[in-house]
Amino acid sequence: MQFLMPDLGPVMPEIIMTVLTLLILLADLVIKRKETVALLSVFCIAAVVYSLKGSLGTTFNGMFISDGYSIFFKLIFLLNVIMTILISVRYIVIEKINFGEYYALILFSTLGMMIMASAGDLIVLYLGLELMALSTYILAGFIRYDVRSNEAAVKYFLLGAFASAFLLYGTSLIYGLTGSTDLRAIAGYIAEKGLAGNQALLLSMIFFAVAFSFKIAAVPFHMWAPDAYEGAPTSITAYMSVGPKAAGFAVLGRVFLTAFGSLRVEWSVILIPIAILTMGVGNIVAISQTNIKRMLAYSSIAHAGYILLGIIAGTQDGLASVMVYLLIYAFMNIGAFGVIIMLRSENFKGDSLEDYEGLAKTHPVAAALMLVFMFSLTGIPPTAGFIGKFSLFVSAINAGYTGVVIIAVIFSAISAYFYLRVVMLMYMKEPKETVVLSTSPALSLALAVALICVLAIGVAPATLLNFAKFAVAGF
Amino acid sequence: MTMLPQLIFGYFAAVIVLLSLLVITRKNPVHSVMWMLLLFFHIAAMYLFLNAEFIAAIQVIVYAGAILVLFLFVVLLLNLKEELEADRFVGSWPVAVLVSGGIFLGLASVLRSFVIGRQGSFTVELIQKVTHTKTLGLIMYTEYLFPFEIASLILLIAVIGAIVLAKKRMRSH
Amino acid sequence: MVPLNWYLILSAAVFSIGIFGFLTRRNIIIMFMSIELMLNAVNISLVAFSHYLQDLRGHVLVFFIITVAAAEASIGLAIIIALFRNKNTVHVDEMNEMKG
Amino acid sequence: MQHYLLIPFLPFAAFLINILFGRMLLKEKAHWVSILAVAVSWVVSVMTLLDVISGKTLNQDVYTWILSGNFRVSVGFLIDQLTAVMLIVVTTCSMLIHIYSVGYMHGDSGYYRFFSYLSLFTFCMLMLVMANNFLQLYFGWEGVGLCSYFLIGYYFDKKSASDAGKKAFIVNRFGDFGFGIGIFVIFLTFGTVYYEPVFSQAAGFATKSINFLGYDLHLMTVIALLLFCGSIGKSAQMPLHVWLPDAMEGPTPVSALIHAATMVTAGVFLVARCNAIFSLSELALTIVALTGAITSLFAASIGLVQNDIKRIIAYSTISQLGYMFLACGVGGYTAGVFHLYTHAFFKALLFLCAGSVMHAMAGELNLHKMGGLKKYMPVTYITMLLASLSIAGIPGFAGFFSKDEILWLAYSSTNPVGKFVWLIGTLVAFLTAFYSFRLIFLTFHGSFRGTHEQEHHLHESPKTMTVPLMLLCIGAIASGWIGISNLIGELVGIEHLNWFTGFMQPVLGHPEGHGTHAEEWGVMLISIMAGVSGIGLAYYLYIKRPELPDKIMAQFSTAHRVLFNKYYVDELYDLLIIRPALWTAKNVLIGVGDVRIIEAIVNGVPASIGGFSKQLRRLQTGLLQHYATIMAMGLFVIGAFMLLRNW
Amino acid sequence: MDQATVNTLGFPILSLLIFLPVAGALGLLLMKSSQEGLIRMFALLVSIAGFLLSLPLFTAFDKTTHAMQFVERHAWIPAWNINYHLGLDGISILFVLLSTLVTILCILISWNSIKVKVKEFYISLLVVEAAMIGVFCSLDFFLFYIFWEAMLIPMYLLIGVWGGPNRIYAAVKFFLFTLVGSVLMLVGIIVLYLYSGGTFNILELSTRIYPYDMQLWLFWAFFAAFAVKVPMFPVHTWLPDAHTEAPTAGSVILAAVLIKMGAYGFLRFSLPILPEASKAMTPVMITLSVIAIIYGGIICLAQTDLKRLIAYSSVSHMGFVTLGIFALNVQGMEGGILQMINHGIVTGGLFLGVGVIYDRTHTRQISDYGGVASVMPVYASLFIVFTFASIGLPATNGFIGEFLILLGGFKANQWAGVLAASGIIIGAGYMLWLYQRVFFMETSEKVSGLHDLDTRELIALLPMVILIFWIGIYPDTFLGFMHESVRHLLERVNSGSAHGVSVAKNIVEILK
Repeated sequence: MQFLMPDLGPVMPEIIMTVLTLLILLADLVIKRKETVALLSVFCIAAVVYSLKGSLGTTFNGMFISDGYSIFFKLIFLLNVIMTILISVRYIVIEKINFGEYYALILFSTLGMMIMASAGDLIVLYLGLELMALSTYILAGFIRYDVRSNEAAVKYFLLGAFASAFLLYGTSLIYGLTGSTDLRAIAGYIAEKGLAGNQALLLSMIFFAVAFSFKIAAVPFHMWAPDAYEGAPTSITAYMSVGPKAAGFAVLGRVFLTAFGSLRVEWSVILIPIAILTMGVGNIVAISQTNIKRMLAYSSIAHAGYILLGIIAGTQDGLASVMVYLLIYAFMNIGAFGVIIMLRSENFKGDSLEDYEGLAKTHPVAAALMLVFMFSLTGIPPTAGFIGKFSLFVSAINAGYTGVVIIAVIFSAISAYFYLRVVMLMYMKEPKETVVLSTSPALSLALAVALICVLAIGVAPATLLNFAKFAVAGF
Repeated sequence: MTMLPQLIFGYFAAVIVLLSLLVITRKNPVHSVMWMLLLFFHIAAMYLFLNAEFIAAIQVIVYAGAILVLFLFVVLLLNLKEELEADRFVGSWPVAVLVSGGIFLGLASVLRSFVIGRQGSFTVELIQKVTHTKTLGLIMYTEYLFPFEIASLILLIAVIGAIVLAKKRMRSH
Repeated sequence: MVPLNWYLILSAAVFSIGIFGFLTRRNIIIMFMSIELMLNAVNISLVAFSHYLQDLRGHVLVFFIITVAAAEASIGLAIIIALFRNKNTVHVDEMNEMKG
Repeated sequence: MQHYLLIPFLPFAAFLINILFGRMLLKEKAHWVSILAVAVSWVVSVMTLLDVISGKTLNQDVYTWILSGNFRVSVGFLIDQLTAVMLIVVTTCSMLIHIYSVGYMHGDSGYYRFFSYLSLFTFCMLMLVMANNFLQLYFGWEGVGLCSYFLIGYYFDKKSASDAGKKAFIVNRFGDFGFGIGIFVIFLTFGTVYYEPVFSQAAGFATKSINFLGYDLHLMTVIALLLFCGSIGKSAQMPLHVWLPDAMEGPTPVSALIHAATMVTAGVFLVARCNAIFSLSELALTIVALTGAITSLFAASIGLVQNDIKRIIAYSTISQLGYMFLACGVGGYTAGVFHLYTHAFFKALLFLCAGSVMHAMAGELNLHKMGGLKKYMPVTYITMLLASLSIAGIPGFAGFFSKDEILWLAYSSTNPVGKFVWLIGTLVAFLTAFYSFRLIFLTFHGSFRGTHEQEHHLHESPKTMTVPLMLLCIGAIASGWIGISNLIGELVGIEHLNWFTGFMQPVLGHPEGHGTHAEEWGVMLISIMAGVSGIGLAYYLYIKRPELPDKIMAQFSTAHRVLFNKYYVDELYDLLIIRPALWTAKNVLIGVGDVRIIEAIVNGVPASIGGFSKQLRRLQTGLLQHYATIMAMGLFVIGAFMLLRNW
Repeated sequence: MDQATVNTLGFPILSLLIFLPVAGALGLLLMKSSQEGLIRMFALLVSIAGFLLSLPLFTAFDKTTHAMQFVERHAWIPAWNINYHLGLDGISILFVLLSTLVTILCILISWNSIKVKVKEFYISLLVVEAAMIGVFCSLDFFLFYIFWEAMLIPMYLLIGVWGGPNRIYAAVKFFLFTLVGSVLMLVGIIVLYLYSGGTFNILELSTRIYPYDMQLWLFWAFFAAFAVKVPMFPVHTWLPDAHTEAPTAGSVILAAVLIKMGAYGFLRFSLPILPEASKAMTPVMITLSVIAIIYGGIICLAQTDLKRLIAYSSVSHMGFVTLGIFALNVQGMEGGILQMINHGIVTGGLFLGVGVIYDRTHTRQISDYGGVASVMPVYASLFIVFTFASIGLPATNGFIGEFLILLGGFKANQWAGVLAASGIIIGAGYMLWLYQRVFFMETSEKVSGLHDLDTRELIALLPMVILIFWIGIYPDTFLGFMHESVRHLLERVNSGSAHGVSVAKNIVEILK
C-alpha cells in the first residue's frame, strides 16, 4: 500500500485555521488582555478568508470537497464568527467570562462547520459536526456560575448527543445498504441498483432528516433551541442561531441533493410538513414571548422554516437562495443580538422585552438599528430580509411549491406582529428607567457592518445574487 | 456444530439486551454503571466474534476503561442517598414505552427489505492474515488521515472544554 | 453463519432501549448512559456491516465514534458537574428554569 | 349679444368681492356691490328680453366643461323666450329684494355674508335658467340649493335654523337623485345632454322602450318622471315638500326670493323646459298633474290652520307651485310659466310684507299676537292686501289671469284626470282666498293682541323696505296683464290679447282648450266665485264672528290637530327614514357588520393566534424528557408515515 | 419598447423626485434633534423643492400619447432581470403631483402640533413621500413592490409614535392588514414573473396573454393587496382606526395618497395584466363597491368621532372610485381616476381641517364642538368648501368625479348606478350633519375663545381649496392627462375579453 501525500490545497483554509487557532490558544497563556486575543482571532479569520480564494478542488479521495457551494457557506461561517467576536469583546467582560478559550472554542467550532460544508464523506461529516457541536456545547455553558447557562448547555448537549445517535444510525444503515460512506458513491450506488424505493434507505434518509432538522432547529426537533438560546451567553446565542444552522443547511443540502438525490420526492414529502410546522410554531409561539432572546430563538426557528423552502425546491436556484438567505440572516440576526448585547450592563440583564420600552427616546441610534433589523427580519423592503425571502419564494414557486409559499408568506405576515412589537415598545412607549448602553468600538463596528449590509443588500443585491448563482453553479 | 455460532450469538444477544435494560432501570447509578461495564465486555466479545479485534480492544480500553470510570467518578460525586429516595422515571414514561417500542418495530420492520451493499476487498482471510489492527491502521493513516486529524481536534476541545467548565475559578475580572 | 439481520435486530433493540432510557430517566447521568447505549447499538451494526461487506470503513467509523464518545463524555460530564455545583442536583425535572 | 354673459357673472363677481373682502373691508357697505351687480344684470336682462322679443335667440357654448370619451358638456347659454322671461323674473325679484334687505338686515353681524349669499344665489339661479344643457342646469340647480342651505341656516347659531338648512339640502338631494339618473338615461339615449339635440330628437324616441332596472318601460315616461323627481324636490311637491315650511327659518327676504319667487319655481321651469319630453308621455303628464293637484290641496288645507305668518305663506307657496305643476300636467306649460311669473311678484310681495310685519313686531310670527296693524303700517297693509287679492284670484289682479287660464286648461284638457284636477284647483282657489284673508284679517284688523312693549315698538318699515314693496305691488297687480285670456280679448275686441302665450309659443307650444266659450266663461265664473267666497268666509269668521273659529276648532279637534301637525309627514319621515337609518347604522352596520363580523374576524384571528400561541408555548415545558419525547415522536410519526406510504 | 418615449426633459426627473426626499431625510438624520426649528424649516424646503421639481412633469407631459414618459431604465438586479424602470403615463402623473403637494401641506400642518421626536417625524414623512412617488413611477413590478412595502415602515411609525391614545392598536392593525394583503400579492407577482419567462416589466407583462384560470388566481392575489389598501368592503376596518389615531399629517397622507395606491394598483396591474379575469370579476367588484358606498355612508351617520366619520366617508368615496374603475368604460374610469385625486384633495383637506381644530381643542368628539363658525369664520368657510366638495356639489371637484363615475357605473350596470347614486344622498346627510354639529348652533365651552386660522394654516389649506374649484370648474386640465392612457387601457381590457370568449368557446368545444 503506497502512501501518497494528498493534495492539501483545497483544505488549506482549514489547515491555516487550525494552526492559527492553536497558536492563539498558546498565545492566550501569555496574553493578559483578552481583547488582544480577540484581535488575533480576527486576524486569523482574515487570513482564512484570504486563503479561501485559491482553495477550489477535491481532495482526500473525495472526502473533502471545496467547491463554490462550500466556499460560500464558509464565508457565511467566517462572517458569523467575525461578527460574533466583535460583539463579544465587551460582553464577555461584563458577563465575567473573559477567557481566551472562548475565542479558541468559537474558532474550533467554526472549523467544524467549515469541515461540514466541505464534507464529501459521511465520516468527515460526522466528525465535523461533532467538532462544531462539542465546542458549541461548551460555549453555551460558558457562564458557569449561571444556572441558566448550565441548563442551556445540558439541554443542548443531551439532545444534541441524542440527535447525533440518530445521525449515526442513519449513517450505519446507509453504509450497510451501499457499502460506502462517500456521498457520491452512495448516490451512484443507489442509482445503479435502483434502491430509491427501498424501505431501509428511506429509514436512513429519515434519520438524516431528523438529525439535520435538529441542527437547523426545525419543528418538532427544535425543542432545544429556545432554552439553549435563552440560557447561553447572548453572543453565543447570536453565534448559534446562525452558524450551526447554516452548517446544518449546508450538509442538508449536500447530503439530500447528492446522496439522496434520487429520493427527492420522498424527502420533499417529509420536509414540506416540517417546513410548514417550523414556520408555524416558530412564528406563533414567538408572539407570546416576553424575553427577547427567547423571541429571537423562535424567530430563528421560523427562519429555518423559510430556508427549508429553498432545499425543498431542490434546484440550484433553491440552494443559491438558501445561501443568500443565510448570509443575509447572519447580518440581520447578529445585528439584532448586537443591540441586545448593548443593553446588557453590569447589573442589568436587558433581555426582557420590557427593557426596550422607550429606547428610541433614551438611545435613538440603538433603537433605529433595532428597527432596521426587526423590519429586515420581517422581510419588509428595502431591507435585505426581503431580498432573502423573495429569492426563496421565487425558487420554491419555480419548483412548483406555490401552496407552501402562500403559507410561508402568511406566516411571515404573522411574524410582523412580534417583530413590530419590539419596534412598538421602543418607539411608542415611554421609557421606565434609563438604560445604560455598554458600547465598544468592536460592537459599533459590528453593528455598522450589519446595518450597512442589511441596507445595501436590500437596495443592491445584484452582486450577492450573482455570486451565489456562480457559487452554486458547479454543484 | 453448525448451530454453534447461532447459539453463541443468541447468548450474547440475550445478555446484551438484558444488561441494557438493567442499565437503564437501576435506581442506583452505581449499579447502572456496573451493569454497563458488563455490557461493554459482552459487546467487545461480540466484536471479536465479528473479526474486529482492535475494535473490541478499544471498546474495553476506552469505553470500559476510560469513559465508564469517568461516569463512576461523577456518580460518586452525587448524593446517592437522595438519589435512592427519588423516583427513577419521569411521569411520562408510558408515552416513552410506546414511542421507543414503535421505533423498535419500525427499525425491525425495515430489515425485511434490507439488502447488503457493494462488497469490499477486505475479506476475513485478508484481515486475519495481516491482523486487524494493522489493516485498520493502514487505512486509518492513509485513506482516513483527514478524519483522523479531525478526531484529534475533537479530543483537544474535549480537554479544553473539560478544563474550562470544571476548573475552580468561575469568573474573570 | 449468523444472518446479518440478527445483528441488526439486536442493534435496533439496544438502540430502542437507549431511546427508552433517555426518554424516561430523571437522572441526567443515566440519560447520558442511555446515549452511550445508543452509540453502542450503532457500533454493533457498523461492525456487523463491515464484516458482511468485507470492508473496513465501518470499523473506522466505530473507531471515531468511540473517540467522539470519549470526548463527549468528558465535556458532558463537565457540564453536568458545572450544573451540579450550582443546583446541587442532577435531576432533569428540577431543571426547568427556562420554558414556554 | 355677448353682453348676456354679464347677467350671471356680475352677481358672481359681487359674491367673490363680498366673500373675500366683506368681512374686513366692506362691512356695512357690502350691499352696494351686490345691488350694483344685480341692477346691471337686470338692465341687461331687460335688453336681452327686448332682443328676444325682436326674434333673436341664442345658443352658445363658452368652454368645454367636462370631456370624457363621448361625453362632452360645456358651460353654455341658451337664451330663448322662456329664458328671457325667467331672467326678468329672477333679476327683478332679486334686485328688489336686495334693496329691501338693506333695511331688513341692517345691523346684522353677518351683513356682508348675507349679501354675498344673495349674489351667489342670483348667479346660480341665472346659470340654471340660462343653461343650454342638462348638466349646467344641474349645476345651477345644486348651486341654488347650496345658497338656500346657507341662507336658511343664516342664523346658524339657532339649532332650528341649521336643522332647517340641512333638511332643505338633504330632502332636495332625494329629488336630485332621480334628476341625476334622468340625466344618465338622457345621455345613454341621446348621446348628449344638450337641450337642442335632445328635444329635437325626442319625438323620434316617442315609442321606444327602455330596460330600466330590469323592467321594460316606456322610455320617455322614464326620463320625464326621473326629471320630475328633481322638480318634486326643488319645488317642494308631495312627498318632498317638508323642507319648505322649515325653510322659513331663514331671513324673510330669503324666503321671498328663494322660497317663493325664484328657486322653488325651478322645478316648474324644468318641466316647462323639457316639455318636448313630457308631452311624449301621457302617463308622466298625468302624474305631474295629479302631484300638483294633490299637493296644492294638501298644502292649502294645512295653511288653513297655521298660526305662523311665514308658514302660512310657505304653505301657500307649496300650494301655488302645485298649481303650476297642475298646469304643466294638463299640457298648459305656458299657463304654468305664466303663473310662475305672476306668482313670483305677489308671493314675493306677501313675504316681504310679512317681513315688514316681523320687522315691526321684533321677530314675532304668531298671528294671534298681532291684530290691528293697519293703522301702524299702512303701506305694508295696502300692499299685502293687494297681493292677497291677487293670490285669491280677484279679477284684474295678476293672479286671476294665470289661475283662470290654468283652471280652464285643466277643465278643457283631454287628459282623463283633467276634470278632477280642475275640481281640486277650484277648491284650492277657495281655500287660498280663505287663508290669505285670514292672515290679513288677523294681522291687520281688529285690535292688537301682543304685549304693550311690542305695541310701543310698532312702526312702519323704512323706505328701503317699503319702496320695494310698492314696486312689487305693481307687479302683483299688473304682471298678469300681458296674458289676459283671449276670451276677454274677444269681449273687448282685441285679438290675441294673450300676448304671453303667443310669445312663448316657439318654446312651449300652444295648448288649445277644448270647449265652448260658454264653458270657458263658466269656469272663469266659478273660479271668481271660489275666490270671493273664500274671502267672504274669512271675513265672516275673523271679523264678524271672531269667536267662531275656536268653536269650530273644538268641534273638529282631530281634523284640526292633523292639519295643524301638517298630516304628521315630518314625523312619518322621522319614523320611516331617519330613525331606521340611524338605527341601522348603529346597530346593524356598526354593531353587527363592523363589530360582530368584520372586526370580530379581524381581531379574532390575531387573538386566536395569540391564544394558540399561549397554548403552544405550554408544549415547551422546560423538561428535557418532554423535548426528547417530542423529538422521538417526530421521528416515529415521520417514519411510520413514510414507511406505510411506501410499504 | 414602443410603449415608452424618451425623456424629453433631459434629466432624470423621476429619480430626482424619489431621491430628493430621501436625501432630505438623510440630511435630517445628521441634524441635532434639539434644533427643531431648523429641522422643520429644512423639511419644508425639501418638500417645496420636491414640489417645484415635479412641476415640469405637469408642463412637459405629452397628452397625445398613452406611452410612458420621462422613462428611466437601468439594470438593477440582472440575476432576476429586474430593472430600475421608471415612467409616468396619464394615469399615474397626477398622483405624483398630488404627493409632492400634500407633503408640503403635511409639513405645514404639523409645524406646531408635533412636539416630540420632531426629527424622526419629518424623516418619516419624507421617506413616505419618496415611497409614494416611487409607487406611482415604477414600471417594474419588483420595484413597485419595494416601494409599496417600504412605505409601511414610516407609516407605521407615523401612526404609532405620534398618533392618538389608541395609536398602537391602530398602527399594528394598519401594518398587519396591509402586510397580509401585500404578501399575497407578492406570491402573485412571482407566479406572474415565472410564467412570463422572467420579466417584471409591467409594460411587457401587460401585453402577454395568460391562461384564464391563472388570471383568476392572480386577480384575487392582487385583490388581496389592493382591496385592503383602497380599502374595499369588507377589508376596510383598519382605515377608521388608522385615520382616527394617526396624527394629522398621517391622516392626510393616508387619505390623500396612500389609499389611492390600491385603486392605482387595480388600474396599473389587475386590469391590463389580467383583463379577462378583471372583466369576469366585474360584477363582484361592482357589488363590493356599491356595498362600500352605502355601508360606509350609513355608518358615518352614527359616528361620534370627527376623524372616524371622515374615515368612514373615505370608505364610501373609495367605493365610488372602484365602481368607476370597474365600470370599464371611459367615463367610469376617468371619473374614477379623477375621483382619486379629488378624494385626495377633499379628504386630505378635511383631515387638515380637523387637524387645525384638534390642535386647539384636543378632542375629536363631535359632541364637544358647536358654534365653531362663530369664533373661526375663515376656518368655517374653508371647511365648508371641503364639506361640499365631499358631498359632490357641482363646481367642486367632487361633482365631476362622482358624476362621471355614476354615469359610467350606470352605463355598466343600472342597478349599480342607481344604488351608488343613493350614496350621494347619504353623503349629504352625514357631512351636513357633521358640519352642523361642529360649526353651527351655540358655541360650546371648548370652542369659545379659539383664534381663527393663522397664516401658516391658511397656506396649508388654501391649495386644496383652489384645487377643488379648479378641478370643479375646469377639469379638463386634469382629465386631459388621462384620455389617451385610459383609452389604451380600455382597449387592452376589451381586446383581452375577446380572447377570453374564444378561450371559453374552445373549452366548450373540447367538452363537447
